[in-house]
Amino acid sequence: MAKVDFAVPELKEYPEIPALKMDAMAHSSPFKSKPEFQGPLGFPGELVENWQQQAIAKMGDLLGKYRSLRVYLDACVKCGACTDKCHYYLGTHDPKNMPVARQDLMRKVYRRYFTLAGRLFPQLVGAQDLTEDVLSDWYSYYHQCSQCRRCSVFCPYGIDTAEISMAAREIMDSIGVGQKYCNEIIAKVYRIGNNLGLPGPALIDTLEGLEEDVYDDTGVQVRYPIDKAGVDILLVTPSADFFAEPHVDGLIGYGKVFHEAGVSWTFSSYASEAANFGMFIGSYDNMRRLSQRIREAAIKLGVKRIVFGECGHAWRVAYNFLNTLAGPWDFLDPRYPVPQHICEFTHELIQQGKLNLDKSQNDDKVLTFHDSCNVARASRMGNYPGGQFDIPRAIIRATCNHFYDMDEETIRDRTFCCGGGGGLLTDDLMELRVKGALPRMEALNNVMREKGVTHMAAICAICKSQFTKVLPYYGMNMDQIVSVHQLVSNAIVLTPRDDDQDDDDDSDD
Amino acid sequence: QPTLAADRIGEYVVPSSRAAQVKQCVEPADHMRRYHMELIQHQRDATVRHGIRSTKYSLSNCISCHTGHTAAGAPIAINATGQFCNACHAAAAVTLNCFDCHATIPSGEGWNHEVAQQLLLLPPVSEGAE
Amino acid sequence: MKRIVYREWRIPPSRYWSLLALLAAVIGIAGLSTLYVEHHGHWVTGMNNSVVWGMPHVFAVFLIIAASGALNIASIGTVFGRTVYKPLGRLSGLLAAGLLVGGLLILVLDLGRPDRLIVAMTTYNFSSIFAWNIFLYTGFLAVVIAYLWSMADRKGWPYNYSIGSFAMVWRLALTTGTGSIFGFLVGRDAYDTAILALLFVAMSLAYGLAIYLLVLMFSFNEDQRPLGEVMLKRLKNLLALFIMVMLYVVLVYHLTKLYGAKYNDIEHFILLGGGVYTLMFWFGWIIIGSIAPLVLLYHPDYSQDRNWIATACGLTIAGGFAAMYVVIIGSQAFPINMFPGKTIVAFGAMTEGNLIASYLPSLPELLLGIGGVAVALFITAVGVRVLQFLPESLADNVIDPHYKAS
Amino acid sequence: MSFISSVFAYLYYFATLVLVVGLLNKIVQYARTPAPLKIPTTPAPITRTGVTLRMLREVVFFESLFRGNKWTWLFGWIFHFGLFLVTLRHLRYILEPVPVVITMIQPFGIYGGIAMVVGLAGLWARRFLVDRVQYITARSDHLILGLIVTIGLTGLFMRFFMHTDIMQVKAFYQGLYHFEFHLLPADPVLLIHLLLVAALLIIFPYSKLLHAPGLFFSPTRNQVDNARDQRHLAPWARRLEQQP
Amino acid sequence: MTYASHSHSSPDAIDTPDSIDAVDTDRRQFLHYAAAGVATVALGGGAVLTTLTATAEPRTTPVTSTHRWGMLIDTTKCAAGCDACVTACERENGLNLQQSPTDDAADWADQQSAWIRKVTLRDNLTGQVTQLPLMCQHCAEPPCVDVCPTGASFKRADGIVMVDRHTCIGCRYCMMACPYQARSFVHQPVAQKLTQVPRGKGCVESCNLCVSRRDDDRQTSTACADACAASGQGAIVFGDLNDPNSPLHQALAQVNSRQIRQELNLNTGVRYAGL
Ligand code: HEC
Ligand code: HEC
Ligand code: HEC
Ligand code: HEM
Ligand code: HEM
Ligand code: SF4
Ligand code: SF4
Ligand code: SF4
Ligand code: SF4
Ligand code: SF4
Ligand code: SF4
Repeated sequence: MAKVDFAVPELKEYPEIPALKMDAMAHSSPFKSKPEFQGPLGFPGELVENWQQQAIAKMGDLLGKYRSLRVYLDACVKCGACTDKCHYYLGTHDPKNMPVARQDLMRKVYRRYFTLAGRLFPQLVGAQDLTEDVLSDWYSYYHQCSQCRRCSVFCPYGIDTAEISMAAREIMDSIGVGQKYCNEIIAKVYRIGNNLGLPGPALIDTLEGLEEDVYDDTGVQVRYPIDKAGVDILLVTPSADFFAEPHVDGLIGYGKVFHEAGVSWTFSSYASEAANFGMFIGSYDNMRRLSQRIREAAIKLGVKRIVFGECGHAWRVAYNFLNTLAGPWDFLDPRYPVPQHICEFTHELIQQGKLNLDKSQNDDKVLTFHDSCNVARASRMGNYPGGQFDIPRAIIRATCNHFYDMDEETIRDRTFCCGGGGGLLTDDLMELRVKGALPRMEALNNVMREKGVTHMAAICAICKSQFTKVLPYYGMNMDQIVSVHQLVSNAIVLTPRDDDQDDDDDSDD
Repeated sequence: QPTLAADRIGEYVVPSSRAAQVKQCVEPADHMRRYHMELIQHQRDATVRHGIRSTKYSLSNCISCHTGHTAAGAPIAINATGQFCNACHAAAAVTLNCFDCHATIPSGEGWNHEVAQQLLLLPPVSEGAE
Repeated sequence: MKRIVYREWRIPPSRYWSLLALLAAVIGIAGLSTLYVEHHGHWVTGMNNSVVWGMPHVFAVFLIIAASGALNIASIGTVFGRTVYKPLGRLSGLLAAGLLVGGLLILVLDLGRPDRLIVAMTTYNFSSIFAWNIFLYTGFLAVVIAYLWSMADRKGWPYNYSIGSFAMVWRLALTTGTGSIFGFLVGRDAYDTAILALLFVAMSLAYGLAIYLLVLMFSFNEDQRPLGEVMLKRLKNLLALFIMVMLYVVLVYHLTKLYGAKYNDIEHFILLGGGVYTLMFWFGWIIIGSIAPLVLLYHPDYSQDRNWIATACGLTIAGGFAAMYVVIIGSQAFPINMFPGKTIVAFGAMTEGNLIASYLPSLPELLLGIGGVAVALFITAVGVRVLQFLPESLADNVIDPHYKAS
Repeated sequence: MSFISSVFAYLYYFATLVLVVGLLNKIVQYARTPAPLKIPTTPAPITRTGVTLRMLREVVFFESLFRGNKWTWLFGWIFHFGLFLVTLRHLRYILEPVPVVITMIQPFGIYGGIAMVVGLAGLWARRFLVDRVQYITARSDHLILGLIVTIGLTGLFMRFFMHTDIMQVKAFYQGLYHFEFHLLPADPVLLIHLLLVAALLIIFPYSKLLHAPGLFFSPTRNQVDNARDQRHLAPWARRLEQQP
Repeated sequence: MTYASHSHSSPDAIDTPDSIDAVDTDRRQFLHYAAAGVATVALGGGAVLTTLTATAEPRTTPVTSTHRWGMLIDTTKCAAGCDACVTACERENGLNLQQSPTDDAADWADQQSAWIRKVTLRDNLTGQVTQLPLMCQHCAEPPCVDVCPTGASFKRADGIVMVDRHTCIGCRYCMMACPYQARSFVHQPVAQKLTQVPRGKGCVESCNLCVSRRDDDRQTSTACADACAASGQGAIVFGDLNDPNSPLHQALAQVNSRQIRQELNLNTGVRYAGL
């Protein structure tokens, strides 16, 4: 891997809107996907012969299928409100990382081929043919968008650059220009069941190990069942939860919560992945195929409810798309929303007083919370708008004594992406990831200095992985990032059960 | 085939007003249409501030000349619906507050009124004759 | 120094919208009553050719001087360098702007011809203190906005001190100007003294702060933000100080008036024989509006209790209205002393025994005045919700880094 | 003069046609294009009424823009509000009888005209002064701003300096309803004003001015956040579902 | 512009029974003066083609400070129970067309417009009762003009203080400022008005020395003065303070007169004798 040398940006006390630095990130683009990863997703292996026509045709196809694309390519007035909102622009200073400029990469092609003005007066309206240079720009800059939707919040028309970069990626895929990281992973899910390519037996191993660890720690037998049919709940969680730090601490927490709730539950080795990378490449088909695995698993295991673990993008697909892609869910228990977030589950228990939480267990930490972008801006928890902000915070407050929010401009729906979302969590984009994390790092740095914050909790696998990687670049510690359910796990006072001594007999009703 | 319709200046002059019998306004009607507000505004300041009571652009004079009359010869308020001022202003969505204060028919004593008196003595113009 | 973190006011939407709806309803009613007055003419109010300024002016003048007083908090922070007051600056500016707009709106809507507002904005008579006041008021708004900008935008920080000082000068000019509206009326005995301007400055400090404190306590309470004892104690003591200053100026005012023999009659009227006005003066302004709050603010127990502090603020404000009523209406009700040594037996339609002009506020004018208050609060409520005016916390350890819990 | 009047008459028929057909075409296109997935930008309202309110706030107050950029918001809002008032005021030329509200709004329309130009000036200045905005500005952006500013300035010029014969202008437009061609006043300023307005009407459906209808069709703003309660399926996605 | 107060004649002169004659003299002088005035003013403005006034023309040139209009009111002549001047003013200016919008007579008394008031005074020491009409004093240094924010209150070059009701916003500050309570606010819509005296709701008005008469050189007096003379009292003498030959000037020379609230130094155009 060719390591690029780059300067880690300096953390400032107040966010600054940088001056433009032309083409600062033109060199940044991820590895291209190989034919063997393209095939299983239904994409051509490499750049097709008549790629221009095909790309335009695909674009026309998408324009007819997605109102978002159609409207957003027309509606932008170049007001500039979004220009300083993207963390990649703030971190890299590259003007093409301003959301509107990113859209314009596609808009100029759209204008050229699909609008009267662009056909007649290309210069006047900034229309341009789809040339190789343009394609290379596309590849580069549409892979510098983490689809975090921060730009959409501030755009007067809600123009969502994520929609456009998804479309761009789909168009590129359709002519054989795919991104290695995403496509390889999707192929892996199709083959094995999860992003990390952990086969069933490996999972079982890991989970048994966890059960022992927890037992050693607490003296209480907490179960982490997998592929157990006839239980109430199917827990779908990002595969990182199975072994990476700090993810796995969260997973331990889920188990403890279920244990306390006294419900029966299971993982599925077939649907052992919550994340759905089909969204990143904007492919409805692939997103649907991935989602269907969950449906199949739920039917096969005969569960009554589906709960998702801590993962931002996964939760977006689950909350907003699952019903569309893999519904209807009429065979599940209608008393519960489908799916539910583990935080919703835990929060409800806390409210009902069913969890015995000892806050002092987290007294070694002063916490803040990172709203993961897809949870904050593309989904919800609970039964009112904004529940996704309050519920995780409520859980944190219930599990620890010291909590401070970061700057208001950098949290809730204005939260900054961790810098690694949208299929960019790959080492070949390290420079982008580090620079893109700048706004979040600044806000974190400020609360660390002013409020003495030591740890940042998150509910997204990508955020956690990204921060573990990136924090050290900014002189912080990789273990400053924690899972929310890790806090729960620490604080929870487990109730011993009869079967604690009795390893194998779990007689659930 | 649409044709260019003739556009008549002076079409708003009320037939039963004295103006109907006079050939011209105090300025060419085309100019009056565009600038009457400025003329009377200017006159207004001249009168109030400097005591100039010339009648050429005076509002009372406009009213004297442009008020319509009933068949019986009684003057009709100039801002009444369809009357001279109102006909245009309703169409042009202009609201005047002039007539909060200014008499809408010539009335009262004094030299202004003498002008009005003389106008009143004129035989009312029969309706429709134009 | 620690950064002060400001946050939008985030009380639950239902509460927020009900608050706005309530204020909007009050404003709406005021709007309707204004239309009513404009349609019928001012005969439906209590005002007449003797008492030409009534309830609307009581409210308007009160709000305008309170606006100046509300900005005083920001001045203390910026100009006098009392950093403890800095976090209060933004709200102070917002409240000042709101109060001023509320007051001006009342004034404008009470005009005989509000439709000619544009005339007032475009033709000026520069010998009129009133015309200067139009500049002072609109300028005040501009200055406050610049001031807020210099407090909120980092680019503005370097200018904060200069803008702040300018704002303070402007503020004093504004209150002085408002006082002079009355002070320059040589024809009326109750006015005609420069001390009136001073009195207005003193009143503005007290009333502005009282309103500020109430708003601060309410908004912090609703949003569950910490408002520490240290801050509250400072503000409370400041309020007490301002009330005493005001009392002192009132004393001086009446002493100077009593000194000049020609003012004996009006002094007698206000202080002794003026019926409702005397009552308003002693009971409203002095006892309820000054002494009682002072007692509360210095009482060893009551002064520790937030409810009593709020009550003190409320009383001060009530006293303020009484004060305005006495100053504005009382002084007009007393007949002009045109013929020294002679008693007016008949004055046109007014005949003997009826020479004290009658004035009874009517409902529409009262509603208009209340509407102005609602406008001020409405602006404030919207402002704190959409922009970052309120500091996140005024807890003792936040405002004072050296604070130690004892 | 009668020649010019005829030219304008035909021009306005044409411009109106382009505007109406072009705009309808776009609106139908937007309405027909499905939004296959639920993508409201959250926190989004969870009821239809809530969405209507959100949309209303966006249209009336430019809420998102307010959060996004205060200066742009300020000028943008001043411009649009001014434009709105001016448009209402202009209804007097094309409506007979003139509704009472339109009559009452007249004086405000003039301030609206001034505000509109001030707002545009601010917006235009930004295109030169802010490097980011300069970067994203195309020639057409300047052109549209220039067009509207000129319309505004000629209008104001007529209002304050060179009055035109409004009755005749009105007669001209009233005449167009019945294919009667009336004369336009022979005022160059008026003719420029009207010419540019016609240009504006023509480019409307083919330019970024589509933001006005576009906003109403923006899925991130007009969708209800109820994905878990109601299955949302686009027609083409349903077809996908039927072929296994 | 200043001029000395005249105090040549003794106060007793005022009470002499031949004061009626004095009025007659005044009248004659008035007429004489008027004739001269008409003769000296050019009859310009022939440009108006619709002119219907065949004889003298109203003024076509701006007023100048050549004149300063004023009055002398001899309170000793003002009769108890008489209010002819008030009635005349009301008729002249259409104030008699005012209609009470309210049933409350006391309220209406306070709210209706009064350009001139009949005032009765009793001396605190002697108990002597004095009658006088009180209207705008046409101050040379008018406080009402100083305070008016829009400049609607103004002083014409010929000394008449009046309100330009096109720019008056109805703020009533001038009423606060006037030391004589000479101004009225129109509290109700005006249904009937005279062509010559437009007046309407929401503006302030006051005596304007019958201004439209002033701009017509055929007119030499005010309605109130005429009425007082006609009633036989002749307590009001109207004229030009600047013209040493004017009857007003001569009358001032004969009686001891003063300004009301002289201490304010407003240099009023209306002077009172016998006060
Ligand atoms: C001698 C009587 C007379 C007086 C006085 C007079 N006008 Fe006219 N006015 C006329 C006549 C006659 C016409 C029609 C002229 C024509 O048809 O060319 C007219 C036409 C007009 C028109 C154009 C109406 C139309 O239908 O096009 C306006 C506007 C107008 N007058 C306003 C005024 C104003 C304002 C004043 C006062 C300053 C005034 N007039 C004074 C006689 C008069
Ligand atoms: C509140 C009352 C009021 C309103 C409203 C008003 N005027 Fe007047 N106007 C007056 C008075 C009073 C005079 C007479 C002043 C005088 O006699 O010196 C006058 C005089 C005039 C004169 C000079 C006298 C004449 O007859 O020519 C003109 C012209 C005039 N006004 C025009 C207008 C116009 C135009 C409007 C409406 C836009 C208007 N006025 C609205 C009160 C008013
Ligand atoms: C030919 C039609 C016509 C007639 C007749 C007419 N007006 Fe107008 N007037 C207009 C138009 C059109 C305007 C509005 C111009 C504008 O809105 O810019 C106007 C405006 C005015 C204004 C200015 C109003 C304002 O608020 O700016 C005054 C004053 C006025 N007219 C007085 C009169 C009077 C008085 C008469 C009757 C004697 C009269 N007009 C008759 C067409 C007419
Ligand atoms: C529903 C109605 C409309 C809404 C909600 C709306 C909203 C907006 C918003 C939020 C902006 C961005 C901020 C700005 O730059 O001002 C904008 C820009 C703009 N709008 Fe509108 N608009 C509407 C109608 C119109 C119409 C009818 C026009 C036509 C004349 C128009 C012309 C413009 C122009 C020219 C700009 C770009 C300004 C620039 O270049 O900076 N808008 N609009
Ligand atoms: C059918 C189309 C239009 C017609 C017939 C028209 C006509 C006119 C006329 C006659 C005036 C002069 C008003 C006066 O003298 O009082 C005017 C003013 C004005 N026009 Fe237009 N106009 C049209 C469209 C527009 C549009 C689309 C805009 C803005 C984008 C606009 C902006 C203005 C402005 C700002 C003024 C000055 C303020 C005012 O008087 O309202 N006009 N217009
Ligand atoms: S979606 Fe996020 S990453 Fe993409 S352009 Fe917008 S702000 Fe930048
Ligand atoms: S905020 Fe929206 S309309 Fe404005 S430039 Fe960005 S994408 Fe375009
Ligand atoms: S008319 Fe003459 S006598 Fe009668 S009240 Fe008037 S001034 Fe006095
Ligand atoms: S008497 Fe009053 S209204 Fe008259 S000029 Fe003097 S101050 Fe003005
Ligand atoms: S009421 Fe009219 S004349 Fe009097 S001060 Fe106000 S604006 Fe001037
Ligand atoms: S001078 Fe004329 S206006 Fe003045 S009081 Fe006498 S009659 Fe009335």
